Order: sequence, then structure tokens, then C-alpha cells
Amino acid sequence: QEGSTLQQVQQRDELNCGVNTGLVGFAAPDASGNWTGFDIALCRAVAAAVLGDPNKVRFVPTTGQTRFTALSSGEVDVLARNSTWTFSRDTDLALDFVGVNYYDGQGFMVNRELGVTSAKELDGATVCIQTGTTTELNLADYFRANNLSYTPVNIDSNAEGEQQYMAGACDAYTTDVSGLAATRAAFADPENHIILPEIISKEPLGPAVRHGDNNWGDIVRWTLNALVAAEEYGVTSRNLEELVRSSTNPEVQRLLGTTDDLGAMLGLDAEWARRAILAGGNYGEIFAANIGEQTPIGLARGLNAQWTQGGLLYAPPFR
Amino acid sequence: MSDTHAQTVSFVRDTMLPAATPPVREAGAIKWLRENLFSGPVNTILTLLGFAIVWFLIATFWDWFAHSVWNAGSLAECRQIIAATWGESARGACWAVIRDRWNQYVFGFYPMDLYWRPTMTFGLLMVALAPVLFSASRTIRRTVLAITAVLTLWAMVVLGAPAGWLAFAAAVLIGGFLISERHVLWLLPFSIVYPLLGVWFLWGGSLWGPIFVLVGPLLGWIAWTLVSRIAPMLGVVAAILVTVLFWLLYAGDAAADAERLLSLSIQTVRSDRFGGFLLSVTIGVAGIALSLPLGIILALARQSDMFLVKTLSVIFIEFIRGVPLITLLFVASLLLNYFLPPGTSFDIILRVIIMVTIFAAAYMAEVIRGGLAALPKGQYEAADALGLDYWKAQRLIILPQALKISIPGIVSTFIGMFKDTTLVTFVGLYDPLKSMSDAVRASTDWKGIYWEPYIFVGAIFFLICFGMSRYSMYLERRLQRDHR
Amino acid sequence: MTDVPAPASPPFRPSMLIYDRRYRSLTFQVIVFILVMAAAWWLVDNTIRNLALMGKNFNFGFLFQRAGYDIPQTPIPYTSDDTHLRATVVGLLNTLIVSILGCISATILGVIVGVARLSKNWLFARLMTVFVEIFRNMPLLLWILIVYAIFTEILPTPAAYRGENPEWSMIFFDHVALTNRYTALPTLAMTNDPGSLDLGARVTFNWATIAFATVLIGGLLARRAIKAWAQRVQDRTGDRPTTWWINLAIMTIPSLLLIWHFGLHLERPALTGFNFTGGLNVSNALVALWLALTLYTAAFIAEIVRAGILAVSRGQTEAAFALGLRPNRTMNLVILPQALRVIVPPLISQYLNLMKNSSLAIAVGYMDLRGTLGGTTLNQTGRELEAIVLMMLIYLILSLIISAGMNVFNASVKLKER
Amino acid sequence: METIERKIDRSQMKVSDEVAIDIRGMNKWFGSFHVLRDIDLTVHRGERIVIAGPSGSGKSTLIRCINRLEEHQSGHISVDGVELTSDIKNIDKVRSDVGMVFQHFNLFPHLTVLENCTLAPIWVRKVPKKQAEATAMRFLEKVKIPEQALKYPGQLSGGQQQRVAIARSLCMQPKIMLFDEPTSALDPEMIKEVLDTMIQLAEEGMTMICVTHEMGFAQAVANRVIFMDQGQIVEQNSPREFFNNPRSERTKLFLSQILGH
Amino acid sequence: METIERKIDRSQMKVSDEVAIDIRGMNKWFGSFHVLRDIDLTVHRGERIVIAGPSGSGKSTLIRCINRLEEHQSGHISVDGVELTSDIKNIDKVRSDVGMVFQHFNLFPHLTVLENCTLAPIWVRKVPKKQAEATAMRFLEKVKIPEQALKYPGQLSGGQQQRVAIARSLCMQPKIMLFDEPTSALDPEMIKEVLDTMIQLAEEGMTMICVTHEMGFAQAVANRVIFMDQGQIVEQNSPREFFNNPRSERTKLFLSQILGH
Ligand SMILES: Nc1ncnc2c1ncn2[C@@H]1O[C@H](COP(=O)(O)OP(=O)(O)OP(=O)(O)O)[C@@H](O)[C@H]1O
Ligand SMILES: Nc1ncnc2c1ncn2[C@@H]1O[C@H](COP(=O)(O)OP(=O)(O)OP(=O)(O)O)[C@@H](O)[C@H]1O
Ligand SMILES: [Mg+2]
Ligand SMILES: [Mg+2]
Repeated sequence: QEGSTLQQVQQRDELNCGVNTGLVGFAAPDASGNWTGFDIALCRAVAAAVLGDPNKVRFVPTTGQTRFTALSSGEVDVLARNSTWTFSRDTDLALDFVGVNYYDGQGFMVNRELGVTSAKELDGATVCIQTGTTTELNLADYFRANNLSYTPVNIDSNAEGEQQYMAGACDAYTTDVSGLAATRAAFADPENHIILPEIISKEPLGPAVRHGDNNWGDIVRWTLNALVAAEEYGVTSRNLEELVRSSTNPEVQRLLGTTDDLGAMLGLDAEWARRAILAGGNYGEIFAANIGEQTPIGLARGLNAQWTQGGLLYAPPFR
Repeated sequence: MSDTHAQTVSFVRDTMLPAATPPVREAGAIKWLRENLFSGPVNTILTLLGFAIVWFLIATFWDWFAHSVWNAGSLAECRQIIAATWGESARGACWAVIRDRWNQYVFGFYPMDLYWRPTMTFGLLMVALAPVLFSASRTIRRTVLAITAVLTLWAMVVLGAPAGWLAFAAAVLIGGFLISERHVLWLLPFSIVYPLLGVWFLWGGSLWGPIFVLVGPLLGWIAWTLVSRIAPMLGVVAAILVTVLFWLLYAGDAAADAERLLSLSIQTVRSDRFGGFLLSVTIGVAGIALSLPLGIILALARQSDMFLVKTLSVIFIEFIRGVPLITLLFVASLLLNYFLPPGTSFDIILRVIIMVTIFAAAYMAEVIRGGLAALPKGQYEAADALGLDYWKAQRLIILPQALKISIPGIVSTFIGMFKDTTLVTFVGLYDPLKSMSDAVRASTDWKGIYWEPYIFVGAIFFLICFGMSRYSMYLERRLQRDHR
Repeated sequence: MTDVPAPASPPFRPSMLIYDRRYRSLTFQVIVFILVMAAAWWLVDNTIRNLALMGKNFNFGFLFQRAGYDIPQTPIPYTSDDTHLRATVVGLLNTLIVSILGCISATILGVIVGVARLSKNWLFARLMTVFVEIFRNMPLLLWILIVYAIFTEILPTPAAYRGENPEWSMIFFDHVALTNRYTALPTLAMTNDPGSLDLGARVTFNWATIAFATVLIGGLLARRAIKAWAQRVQDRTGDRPTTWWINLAIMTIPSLLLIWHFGLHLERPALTGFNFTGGLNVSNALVALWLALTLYTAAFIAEIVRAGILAVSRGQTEAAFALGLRPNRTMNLVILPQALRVIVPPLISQYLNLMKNSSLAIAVGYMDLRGTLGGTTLNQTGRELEAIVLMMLIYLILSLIISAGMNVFNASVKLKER
Repeated sequence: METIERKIDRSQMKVSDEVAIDIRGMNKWFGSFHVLRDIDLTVHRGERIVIAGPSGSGKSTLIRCINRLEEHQSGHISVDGVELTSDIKNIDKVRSDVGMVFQHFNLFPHLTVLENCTLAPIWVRKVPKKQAEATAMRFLEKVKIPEQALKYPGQLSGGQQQRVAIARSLCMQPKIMLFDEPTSALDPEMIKEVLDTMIQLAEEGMTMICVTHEMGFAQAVANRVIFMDQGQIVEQNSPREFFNNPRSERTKLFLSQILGH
Repeated sequence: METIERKIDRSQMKVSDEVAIDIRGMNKWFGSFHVLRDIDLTVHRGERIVIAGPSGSGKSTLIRCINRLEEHQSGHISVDGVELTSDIKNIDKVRSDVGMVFQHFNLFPHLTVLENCTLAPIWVRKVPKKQAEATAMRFLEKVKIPEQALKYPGQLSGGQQQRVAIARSLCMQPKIMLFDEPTSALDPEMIKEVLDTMIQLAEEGMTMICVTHEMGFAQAVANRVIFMDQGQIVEQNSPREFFNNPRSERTKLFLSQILGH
């Protein structure tokens, strides 16, 4: 295999990024085929960091089946497809999850009319579930652990799941809470559907790269960290130019490459993080623009707030 | 008792009777009804049942169709319009979604300013097909080509094609029309280069790529002429070898070098931009064009008296026919990368086309084998006795006849394959039926719309497939009549 | 006049490898063999290197790990604690269930439509033509999706059966409930349960089932015996005794006795909580897939049947009529036996297609072989190479079994010719 | 021709006065095409009638009307006193009394020769199988192929197949036999064996109507030759008169074509 | 027969001493069935040989061995000095020197008559198209159907088709012509036109081997008649001797059957 992933990407002058085939808010093509979403923004940030242009990305839609193969076979350089970081995927599947860009958990959505307020009351229910995901395993485990019975209705895509749920073909729809929120947001009557309080699993979603190319892993990891750190330090796409000139915070200076050429350690130039942040803003900006409370998806920051705000986002120091 | 009875009945007719009209017992329409609908108790029951079915279908779907809305920006708006026009409880079809997402259904995510390119490619396809498909009838050819030319040029103007390309398309379409009027077979060279032109138009990039792809078979042909003097069969092997080696080893670099010397590029459009019917038709046409020759080779191999060749082709054909297409598509999307040298990864559409081709070719081989088997042995013997070698006999005598016999089977394989292009949805491509409809439904505007996309896509598939099967029936009848 | 075959071959020269017909074909085969071997070696070598690069190996051990996921429809007992292997078997059984059901119903419908297309009734024949053309010329996937959509959109949720004055009521004397999730059917229950036969691996057969199967098979054998007896009587006297009432008795009375013995009765499904319980809930995924496969395949079968009947020349009917045979006898004795020979081979390849097409189950989430082994298992274990190879092998074996059946049939009915 | 003439024992072939088939003013149309026009024909028991005429003149249609393979639209046909109407009983009666041999044999390819011959006796006449088989073997012997009884029709030559077809008809013990160009699908070597069989039948006094172009057969066996053209009976006469002294212009033309080479 | 005899100008038909075909001790098996046994046959340039014999005696197989449509297993065949082995070059050479006419014509139905005739010259002999067409027209004129050149074989009568087949062979300018029962699939009216064509060829001195049952043709044209039975040459002689004075018992039996009716 000639060269590292970085070299390959630079030679190709394009980043191949594996994404979901269509999950509004995270990754979906619009009517003219432009991809937008939370995961998309991360891809663009990496492309900006590595190639200098956030648009030099090719989005490869992957299904639940094809995503990991696409990555391990080299079809994509990075997989940013709301995939859960699990032990076996990290080890047995020979992937490297380089961080978490969204802390999620699996939940249930039910129709308000059912009068159900807790997942424990779902005994005997019919539950719609997307095949081939960790949610399938979590669901089985949860109901077993609580000694409840259920009938799964396997569905093949999110759109199909919504359809089934809306028609009442299942009592509950289960997937990651973020997905539930996104789905509910698109309903004509969101107020009639509630997301139950139980979160039955930990779903750290994050970008993954192939095992073995640590340098490339570092690049993706630190691009993500740069976005998170940028928010922590108040670096936004709007004030970035100014901070480059005026910031006195040494951490910010190192992040933006005005002192200490950290980029060289990654094999990039000094301004890599600037470009990554400029691509779509810092983590907070990306969140707000794609899935935040102002968007139809309407997700609160919750666990995904900075550690300083009581969340779990915690970028290691740039030094 | 006598043997002379005959004398007593001896009879000669002097005046011939004129033909009379049949006795008319009832008026025409009533007679027809009685004969065709009510000719017995069972028939009467069947007729009533038939009417019941028709009535049920009409009663169920009529107001839904009657209350169609063609112009709205979202499903909610549609429902408002329906409620406003036909009352609160009225149901109605919201065809506005097709109108709204027409481009997406037809072109997928192809860049909007380049829509004229697929349009032109499709228009030129008709010219390329003229000598192959429409050679049988001058009227049909004239109609098809004229309509194609007008429609294509009109669509290109509407879609804002650059003047240069417009002129090019006009030249080819009108030129093709004129040439086909004189001698349709003169268009064959165009048919041969068309696949490469088509690829170039659709995907863009440098023209040198297709040119050097074309150089491969050219070199192969040279090798064949040289070697086949020694032995024709070795000639074929050499030709294939030379072609493949050239493609693998030199074509890429040569094209890149040439491009550096003289740039012949148009804007590149990547595979992930393909979707909707553009994707189906691209995969379908490519699969059809490639599976036919492959199928012929497989069929000949299966008919061969060389044990090894025969066994290999039997194994191949039976294996492919024994597994579902969807598993082969999985192979394309999941496993092909295992089988290729590490680090190579090529276009998913191309991989899918390869698998679809292989799949169709196995079926095609069986169809053609049937045609070969139907030929009388005398044809082979006559060819032998005239001194034609194997390849010439196949090319000039056997295949033309076998293919004609197999036309119905070939076309139904094509139809099956075209329908199967919808399965690419399972490997993440945007087929018009499922992926595209899911994508449309994922947007807030059209969430919850269900029937209309399916009916629309189904209707288009029906038109194409039904048209193909009718045309093949026409062709079959025509060929039968031709040589009698 | 000797009969000794002694063909002596001329001495070998290297140029004969190319010029001599016999050796040339040998040469060619050797070249082909080398090329094929080289290609195979190339593929295998690539695979090995790729596996090494990805840090994977080719190993079916994953089949014995815990599967961890649930399957909606399990013909044999299965829980998420079972292995992937068992999940695979469940998937395979689900594939077989929908395939067999589909083959049966598609054949029945196809024969009816095919014969109806030949009917003298203009309206009915046209309707059938429309049916055939519509179903043949649109993708199967579309039909699966549409049928499934009809089920989910038009049928009610179980909740519609709730309350004093429910919006929907159960059909067949309150025994069957149609919902947009499943069809709730009554189950058979016994007051004298004879216990079960354990086949190991948690596969059990109730003795009552076995008893019924025995009675059924016995009945069929008895029917054959009676038919043979009727034939003998006819051979002897020329008159064929009427046997339908004996047959009816044989087929029903022992079963009725068994029902009485085991105290067999129907247990109605009842709406408890979210769903109907106490009955057999046949998921709409199965029903929709089955229906779509049936309709789609029936359209093809109808054409085959029609062609088969048309293939029996008009002269055969005329000859039979001229001999004084009545139309129904002509059909049974002359037309059908001949038409079957024409119909059965393409019919069986339709069965093959149906079996392969059932892999589209994924579209409605029916967990067949593709959904278990080629879906969730593949996905959870990441063993795509092994899973897909195994899945293709299983499909291939099923296909080969079906075609072997076809070959046996073909050989047995082949017309004797000169 | 000589050989045939010589062999035949005309003394056996008596014609009775009983009427076997009576056709009066019969007309038939295919759609609006008038195939048979005003046919009048009386056939007596024991008569051997040959029908000749150019292609498309309605010969086949005429004899197919006699056992109701085609329906006539006006006029009357009665066979053995049974009038052919759409009454099924009458049709059944007539069909079991009238045997028919087709140009293309129309043997049932999925049954052995013996089964071909016993099928109708067993299912229509309800004859016990043993007895049906015995009868069948007798007739197979008569047509000189008892040894082929267990073969399938596809394994026989054309001439043998046609003889089986004749035997099959005879097994129903018909009173009248219809032949529709029984030899025209045969190779020349096989024509003779089939004609021989037919001559034998004639000698035994079977009432026969035969559409054929074998003029030698007509001269030797027929006691009446009927010439049809454009759906009409143009001339009928004894074979001698017919061949030596044709009276109608059309007949002359036809004979000159047939016997021309 | 008379007509044929009269027309022929035997003076033209010279037999040279040159050997055209030489078969020595040739044997052939189909599987374990010994079809041809120890065949020895020498044909001189200009000779016209008729092969007769009962069905299945190996006549077709023999002449098909001559242009290697069948492979012999022992013995030697040489045609025009070229020994037939499995060497392709030799086979090609022989085949382009030997024309063959089949019982069932085997014309190519998808090509016009003219294309049928020009196909082999163009593709095998690499004759320019114009020239090939001119030659073809010449031979079509010779077989008296130039006006049918642009029709398809399916539109011609059997006799015309067989004449096209002869013309097609002639277009390759063969030195030897093989005929395998060229008239036996023809209707009687058409036999004569084909025989006439063959006679004309014979008169022009073509070397011919002809399997046929047309004894009139044999008497008129052949200078040798070969009688085969059970894969062996049982008798060969001049036609006059052969017909008037057959020596072997089997020949006598055969002749009595053939000329019997
Ligand atoms: N089922 C039919 N429908 C319409 N026309 C028919 C039908 N059968 C026969 N005809 C027409 O009726 C005419 C007489 O046919 P028929 O077969 O009786 O002629 P034929 O004298 O037996 O001729 P041949 O010697 O060719 O058998 C022909 O013109 C034929 O085309
Ligand atoms: N390809 C073959 N395989 C096996 N046996 C064959 C083959 N071709 C011919 N035979 C047998 O070889 C014998 C001679 O056949 P051939 O065709 O040469 O006879 P023939 O003298 O030409 O007879 P006919 O007059 O019927 O044409 C026959 O018994 C035939 O069954
Ligand atoms: Mg007729
Ligand atoms: Mg022969």
C-alpha cells in the first residue's frame, strides 16, 4: 500500500468520508444533492485541515451493513456515520474510534395516547427497530434484563421506521435519542409524541478510522479536539481572524498556530486548525447550526455541553 | 345391393353458387355480447365477477385520482388544497411531489447546470441503437429518430446547454437521421464508439481516457490479425491478452500524459451524484450492452466440445444463477475490495455494473444456448463444408440465426435486469424506487407521502418494460416474416 | 471383416499443438486452465493479503458466539442468548417458509390466471391480461413495498379492537384479527396434551402433531390404494366405482377422532395490553412478502401455463373429440399430461426465482437468511467475507436441490422419441 | 397402380341401401367466409367415397362437419339416423360411431401405442381393460404392427404412426370411417403400407369417406368420387367415369394438374 | 429415363488418369459401432460415381469422411494428393477443393441467395465482393435461377433451394463435388430440375460422387455405381452391368426393392 492515508488523501486532493444515507440533521443530501449535517461538518473540518478546502470531500453514503467494510477496505478515509464506539468494533473489527462527537443513548418514543410514561411499561409492546445496529442488541438486552417481552418489527431505513411508527404498526420506536428527536421534529404533530425518560444504553458516537495508521488517526482526533477546544476557548469562525492577531491566551495561540508549530507534528501546516474551525465553526456553532434548539431537530446540549458547563466534552490540552 | 349405386348419383354442377352472407340471428353487438360474455352460466358468472372487480377498483381509487393536486409545495399544502376544493374528508393524490422533485427523480443529484449532458447522452443512444434495434423497419426508425432529435434538442435548449454542444448534438442527431435514411448500417461505427462517448458525457473528465480505452481493442485487433494466421483460436487469446494488458498497464498513464499535452476535458461528475432514473438507466444500459457479448461467449463455451472450457462455463453459469442478485450486489459492495490488490478501490457504480452484467450474462448465456441448440446441425455442417473456420462460421452463420431465435428470451432478460436495478438501494445507491423516495420523504415538506412516488416510479418502469416487450414481439414477428 | 478398433495416431510434432485439431483443443484448454488458475491464485492471494492488512482472518468461529439480537418470527425456539448459527438456521427456515408458501400460492393463482387468459370470456381474459402485464413489468421490490404499505396504512392498529364499541371487529366468528402489525390467528390448544418429542437442540414436536401427520399420510396412502382399487375395478368391469365419499370419509373421520381424543379446540387471540396474545400472530412482513411474491410470480406462471396449454396442438383435442371423449376427460387424459411436460421445467425455474427473490425480505424487515446471517450477524460480527460466502453457499445448495428435482422430473416425463 | 387393382376383391365390397350419412342443404361459414355451400350428399352403408379437389375447397371442413368437429350453420346432417344438433348426447352418439383419421396422425405422444388404442374404449365405451387390450391387439395385428404395441408414437415411422391411428379409430368399432388426407404427410415408401391398410378395410365393407389425392387408390377402391371446388360439390361420379370422362371444366383442369407428371 | 439418356453427351465426359480421391483401408467407428469397414476406393478426375445401398449402410458417412465432416479412425484418405489428417491446414485445403450438397440443402436462411453464394468466396478465398458476386451470378444463371438472387431461401421452392445449394458449392470452384441424396427431400415435380443441373455439371467434366436412389440418373450419368451394405463396398461396376447383371445377392435384393414399385 503506497503511502500513508494522509499522503493518499493529499495526492487525491480529496477526502472520502463515509456518512449515513440520510438522517436529517446528521447527514442528508438536500434536493440538489448537497450534503449537510452534524457529521458532515466534521468531514468538512478534516478536509479543511488537511487539504485547505472544506469542499474537497466526497461523501460516500453507507448503509448499516456497508459502513465498516467501506472503511476497512479503504473506500473511505474516515467514517463519520453516527456509529457507536464499542469494544468489539474497536478491537475485533480493527477500527480506531478517535473520539466522540456526540454522546448519545438509546431511548424510546411513543405516542402520547398510549399513556405510557416509562419504558418499563412497555411489556408486550411492538417495537420498531432498525436492523443491523447496536440498538438491536441493546433492546434485546434491556427487555431481557427487565423481564419484559416485546415483538420487534425490523425496519430497513429511518424513513421506513417513521412510516411504520406513524401508522401505528409499532407502539414504540427505538433508536438513539438524537435520532428520535430528529424524527419527532419532522412530525406534523410533535407534541403528540413523547420520548420516554429511560436511556437504555450509552451510545458514544464518533468518527472512526482504520487501525494501523496512527498519524491519520491523530489528525482526525485532533481536528475534532480542535473544534471542541475552540468552543471552550471562545474561538468562533467569526472572531477567529481577530484572535489570530490579538489573542494572548497561549493555549489559543498554540491552537491557532500563531506560536509553536503543532501542525508540523501532525504532518500539516501551522494553520490547520484555523481552517478546520473556519469550515463550519467550532463545535458549539456546528451543533447549533445542525441539531441545536434553534433547528427543527431541537436537541439540547445535555451531555454534549463543555465539561465546564456540566457536560462531557473535554478536549485534551494543545501543547 | 349393388356396386353401381354411383351411377344413380352421378352429378355435375353447371352453375356455381355465389357466396352468401352468414345467417344473422341477432344484431351485431348483441351477438358479440352473447358469444363473448354470456355464452353460458359459468361465463356469465365470470363476466359479472369481472365487472365486480373493475367496479371495485374504480370505486376505490376513482376519487383519489380525481382529486389530484399537481401544484403544491408540500404535503400539508396539498391536503389544504384538497380539503378546500373537495371538502374536509376528501382524499386525493398529491402529484405535486413529483412535480416538486421531478429533477431528483430523473437526474438524482447530477449538477443542475449539467442536466443537458445526460439528456444528450440519452438522445444519442437512440442514434446508436438505430442500426442494432430499429434496422427492421424504416418507418419505425424514422419516427424514433425524428422524435428523439426534436425532443433532445428541445430539452437541451430548455436545460441551457452551451451552444457548442447544442451544435454537436444537432449535428449527430440530424446526421444520424440522414445517414439512417440512406444506409442504416453506416451508423454502426457510431454505435461502437457510443459506449465510450456515453461514459465521457455522463462522467465527464478527459476524453483521452475513452480514447485510450478504444486503443486497447485496436491493438488487440492487430494482434489478432497477426496471430490468427497461425491459429485463429490463439489469435483470440492474444487479442484479449494484448487488450487487457494495454488497459491495465499503459492506458491510464498514456491518457494522463496525453491530457497534459492537450487537454480535452469537460467538467467531471462523480458517481455519487448519480441517482434516480439516470442511475437505473445507466446501470441498465451498461449491463445490457456488456452482458450480451459476455453471454454469447459463455454460451459458446458451454456448447464447446472442450471439456475444460465447458465445465468452467457450466460452473460459472450455474453458480451465478443459483444465488440471488442481492448477494452479488453485496459482493460488489462488501467483498470486491477483498479480491482486488490492496489499496485499489473503485467506483461503486462500476462495481455494481460489473455484478449486474455478470448476473445478466449467465441468464443470457442460457437463452442464447437455447437459440444455438435450436439451429439444425446442417447449418454447422454446411459452414464446415464451405471451409469456414469456427469463428467465421459462428460469426457469419450461427450467431446471427441463434440470436434472432433468442430475441424474446434476450429481451425478457433485459427487462428482468432493468427491473432489478432497483435493488441497488440495498448497497446505498439512490435508485428511484426506494432510496430516492425515502430521501424525498425524509424532507419535512414531503414527510408521510407514500403512494404517489411508488405509483409514479412504477408507471415509468411499466412503460419502459412493457414497451420493450412489445417491441421484441413486433421484432420477432417481423423477422419471421422477413425471410419467408 | 474384422471389428477391431485400432486407430493408431501419427507421430507427434510440436507444430501439431497449433495445427492439429486434436492437440489444438488441448493447447487451448491448457491455456485456459493456466489463465483461470492464475486468476484464481490472484484473487486468493489478494484476499489473503487484504485480510492480513485488515488484521482479520477467515474463520467461522463467530457462528458459535452469542447472537444477542431477537428475531420476530422463530419457527424453532430462539432467544437472543442463542448462537449466530442458530440465528442462521432460523433465518434459513424463515426463507423456506416464505418460499414454500409462495410457491404453492403462486402456482394456484398462476394456473387460474393462465387458464382464465384462454377463456372465451372476453372481459375476464382481458382482465387477466392486464393483471399479468402489470405485475410482470414492474419491479418486484415495488410490489413488496406497495403491499406492505397497504397493510400498514389501511389496516387498523390493534387498539382499534379495544373498547365497548370498537372501530373494527374480528372476523371469522371473532377468531381472526387483521391489524397493521400482524394477522392474529387462533391457535390450537389441547385438553389432553400428549407431550412432546424432543429432537434435541430444543427442537420439539408435539405428539399430537405427529399423530395428525401420521393420520394424514395414512389417509393419502389409503386414497392411493382406493384409486388403484377403482382402477382395477374399471379394468375388470369397465365401470369406475364412485369413490369420492370413501375418500372424504378416510380423510376426515380419523382426524375428527383425533380431535376428539386430544380435546383439540381453537384458542382465540385476545387483546391484552398493547397486542393480541394467546393466538398466533403472523407478522405482516411475512404476509406482505408472501403476497407480493405470489402475485409477481403468478404473473409469470400464468404465462407459462398458457404457453403450455397452447403448446399441445389443436389436433390432440380434435383427435380426442373424434374418439368421443368428453371435454373434461380430454383435459385430464390428453391435454394436461402433455401440457405438464412443457409447463413444469419453466415452472420450476420460477420456483427458483421465487426462492431467490425472497431475499428481498430485507425491504420489509422479514428476518430471512439474508436478514439474519447476511444482515444482523454480518453487521454485528463484521465477518462479511465469511457471512456472505456462507450465505451464497446456502442459496446455491437450495438452488441445486431444486434444479436436481427438476432434472429428475424432466428425465421421468421425457417423451420417448426415435 | 396395377398391383393395387389386382389385389382388390370387389365382390366383398357391397353397398347396401341403408343410408349411413345424409347431408341436406348444408352451409357453413367461417366468420363471413362461406366455406361450404349447399352441400347435398347421401352415403349408403358400405360405400367408399373419395373426395378430391383443390386446396382450400372445403374438403376437410366437410368431413369434419360429419363428426361435428366443425359446426354447420344451416341445413341438416344426420349420421346413422341421428341428426347432428348442438345436443351433446347426439354428438356423443355420432362421434362414437364415426372414426376419423387425420393427416398428421394426432396420436397421443404420452401414451404407448396400446394405450392410444384402448383409451377411448375404456373411458367412452366402458370396456374392461383386458378386453379393450385384446381388441386393440386384434386391430394392431390387422394393421400389421402388433409388435410395436408397447412403443411410444414418437418411436415409430410416419407410416406406422398412421396405421396406429387407423387402428385406434377401429378400436371404437365405428360404423363409418373418415380419412382426411391420411397419406399426404408420409414419405413415399410409407404411403403404400397405409393405403394397403385402407384397402383391406374397404374390402371388409367399411363405410368410408376419404379425402385424398391418391388417384390410384380412388380408382381401385372408391365407388364414388366427389370433386369439390369453392365449397361446393362440383361433380360426383364412379371413378371410372370420373377419371376417363370428367364432365365439368374444373374437374378436367384439376385432373390434368394432378395426373400431369 | 429416356429423356435423360437422350440429352446426355457422353463424349464430353472424359475420365483422366489423374487420381482425385484415394481411399485405402479406411475404417470408421461411431463409439463401438463399426460403420465403415475397410473401404478402398479410387476416384479419377472426371469420374462420376453413384453410391447406392440400403438405409444405414454408411453411404452418407463415407462421403462425409471425404471432406472430413466425419473423422475416420484408421486407413488413409487423400484428396487431390492431400492426405486428410487432423491437421487443420490439410482439412482447409481439402474442403475448399471439395463441394458438398446435402439432402436438406442447408442453405443459410438469414442470407439472400446471392449472399449464400458469395459468403465462402469472400471469407475463405478472400475474393473481392464485386468479383464474388459476378461469379455467383454466373453460377446462378447456370442453375437457371439468376432472377431469385435477392430472395431469401425460405421464399424458394425445394428444387430451387437445392439448385442454389449446388450453385453455392460451385462458387468455391471445387474440383470435386459430393452429393448426399440431393433429391430425396424434394417433391416429385422438383426432382427433375435438380437432376438436370447435376447432369449439366457431369457433362462439363466435374468429378462427382453422388449418393442417390435415382437409378435413372445413375444409369444415365455414372461411369461407376458402387453398392454398399453394412459399411462395406459390396459391388462396384459400370451402370449397365450393375443394373442388368448384378452379381451379389444383396445387390439383387436391393435392386428388386428399389425398382419394385
Ligand atoms: N378454423 C378456420 N377458420 C377460418 N377459416 C378456415 C378455418 N379452417 C379452414 N378455413 C378456411 O376454409 C377453407 C377450406 O378449408 P379446408 O381445410 O376445408 O380446405 P381443404 O379442401 O381441406 O384444403 P387442403 O387440401 O389444403 O387441406 C380454406 O380457405 C381455409 O382457409
Ligand atoms: N453421429 C453418429 N453417431 C452414431 N451413429 C451414427 C452417426 N451417424 C450415423 N450413424 C449410424 O451409422 C450408420 C450409417 O449411417 P449413414 O447415415 O452413413 O447411412 P446411409 O447409408 O447414408 O443411410 P441413409 O440412406 O438412411 O441416409 C447408421 O446405422 C447410423 O445410425
Ligand atoms: Mg384439408
Ligand atoms: Mg444418408
